[in-house]
Amino acid sequence: MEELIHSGIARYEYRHFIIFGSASQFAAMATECAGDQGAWWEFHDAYLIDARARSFTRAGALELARDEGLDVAQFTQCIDNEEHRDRILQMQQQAIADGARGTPTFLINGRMAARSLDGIIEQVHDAAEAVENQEGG
Amino acid sequence: MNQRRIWAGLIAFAAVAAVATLVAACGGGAESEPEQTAAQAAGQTAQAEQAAAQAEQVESAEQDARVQVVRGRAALGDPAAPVLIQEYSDFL
Amino acid sequence: MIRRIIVVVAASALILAACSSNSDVQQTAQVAAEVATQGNEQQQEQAATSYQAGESESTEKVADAEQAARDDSQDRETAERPSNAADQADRPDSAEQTQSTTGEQQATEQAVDTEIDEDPGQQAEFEQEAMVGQIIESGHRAGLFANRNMVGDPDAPIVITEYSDFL
Amino acid sequence: MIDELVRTGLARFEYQHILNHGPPSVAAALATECGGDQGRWWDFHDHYMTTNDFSRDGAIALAASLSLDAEEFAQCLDNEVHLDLVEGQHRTAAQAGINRTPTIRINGEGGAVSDALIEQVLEIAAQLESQAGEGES
Repeated sequence: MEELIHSGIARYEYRHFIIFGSASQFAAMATECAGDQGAWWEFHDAYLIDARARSFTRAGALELARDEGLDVAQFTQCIDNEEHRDRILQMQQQAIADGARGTPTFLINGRMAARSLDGIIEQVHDAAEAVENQEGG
Repeated sequence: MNQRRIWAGLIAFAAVAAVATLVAACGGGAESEPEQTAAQAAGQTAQAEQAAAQAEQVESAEQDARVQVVRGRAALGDPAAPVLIQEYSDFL
Repeated sequence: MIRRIIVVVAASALILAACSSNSDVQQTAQVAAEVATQGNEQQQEQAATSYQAGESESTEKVADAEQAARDDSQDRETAERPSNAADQADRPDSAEQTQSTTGEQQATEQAVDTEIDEDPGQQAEFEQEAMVGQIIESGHRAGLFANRNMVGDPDAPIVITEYSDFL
Repeated sequence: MIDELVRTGLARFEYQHILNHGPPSVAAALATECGGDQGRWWDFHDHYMTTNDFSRDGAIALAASLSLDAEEFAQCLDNEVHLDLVEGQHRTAAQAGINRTPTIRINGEGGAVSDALIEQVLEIAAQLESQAGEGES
């Protein structure tokens, strides 16, 4: 997957699909609030790669924001006012409309993809060819 | 297996591999003229190594820059890339 | 997903323990529900912030103002869906009976609950963190897939099918 | 135990509807399937495992609290869109001699719920692990 992105064939988008309840709903909102200050990926990695339960709490998220040098006041306001709640809800409904029923679900150019990494890579190459043929034709 | 951990590993591996291949390629070039005197040859390899080091810095800076550009908000990769991969997921 | 699976296990265990004929099952479910609702008042805090999939109004808030708002929404919620709040309060006890490992963790959590009482928000945050920690530790995130009436990897070699009636 | 088997990927867990109590059983099953259309199957399942409110209003209230598309949900309920599905599952179970609930089957075998059944799961799991072991070494 990494190769596809670095070679310029594919671009990648992460979209929230909350099925585990308020803990991950909160983490998604915190990540979007961090994204407002350009630290989306730092929060994404903190939740997915460092994976500390603490960051799923409000206090933990504020610490994370401080560590990333963000404007904590703005960050706190963004979380408490749930500024991104509707956007995340929209992604949720779009996910269901696109047929996602569990996580992770991958879509390649809008079409549901296989759940295995190879299946995804194969489908990306097919999609790339399809795009070329259209442009070429 | 957890795709995200594999992915993080892949990113690191790709960066290291790119730099390593680059250094090997530049290093090889200098030995192609055997008949010069040892001093000249030694001088040239020193220059070549220096050039390689600079090139390496420039390349890795570009590489980093490319990776930086690559990480938009919730997005990775060249926005003009023909294929879009979307992952619907949950942090838990 | 962990919550759902624990419920499935807890619910089937509840039924296993009581099940000779169907009617007993119904009584036990009702008894459990009543006990839970009586217990609900003291655990007001836990039910309000416990693990409610998609319940956005019960997201974590510490300030007292939100605290009061949440208590009102909690009362409304209890009025509207008493069983649901009971369902939350009921789960930790039944989980204790059936699953020794999570049971122990829940037992220690219960013990800790009684000590930190002064700030309910902070204590609820502690519980949330403990519960999330359990999910992360359980390697739960290794691509568990939930699709309509199926939980788990579709390519898993064993299929466990539960034929059941909601009544 | 089932929990562990599912999480380690050895087993997947499926639920099949049995409609032993007429209209309320059907109502709950239909509501769950309609919730499933919008990605919330398990939320309805959890709810119905510990409630005795099988009314249409109860289902509508739950759908609302999960911010589902109310109109789509109500139509799905009233048109009994999934009636064939739930009745089909009940019939298939009856044909296989299953009428007491809950009955748990492992890979299609086993009668009523019993410890022997749980043993059976562990045996199958052990066999598979040893086979997997031979495959790798």
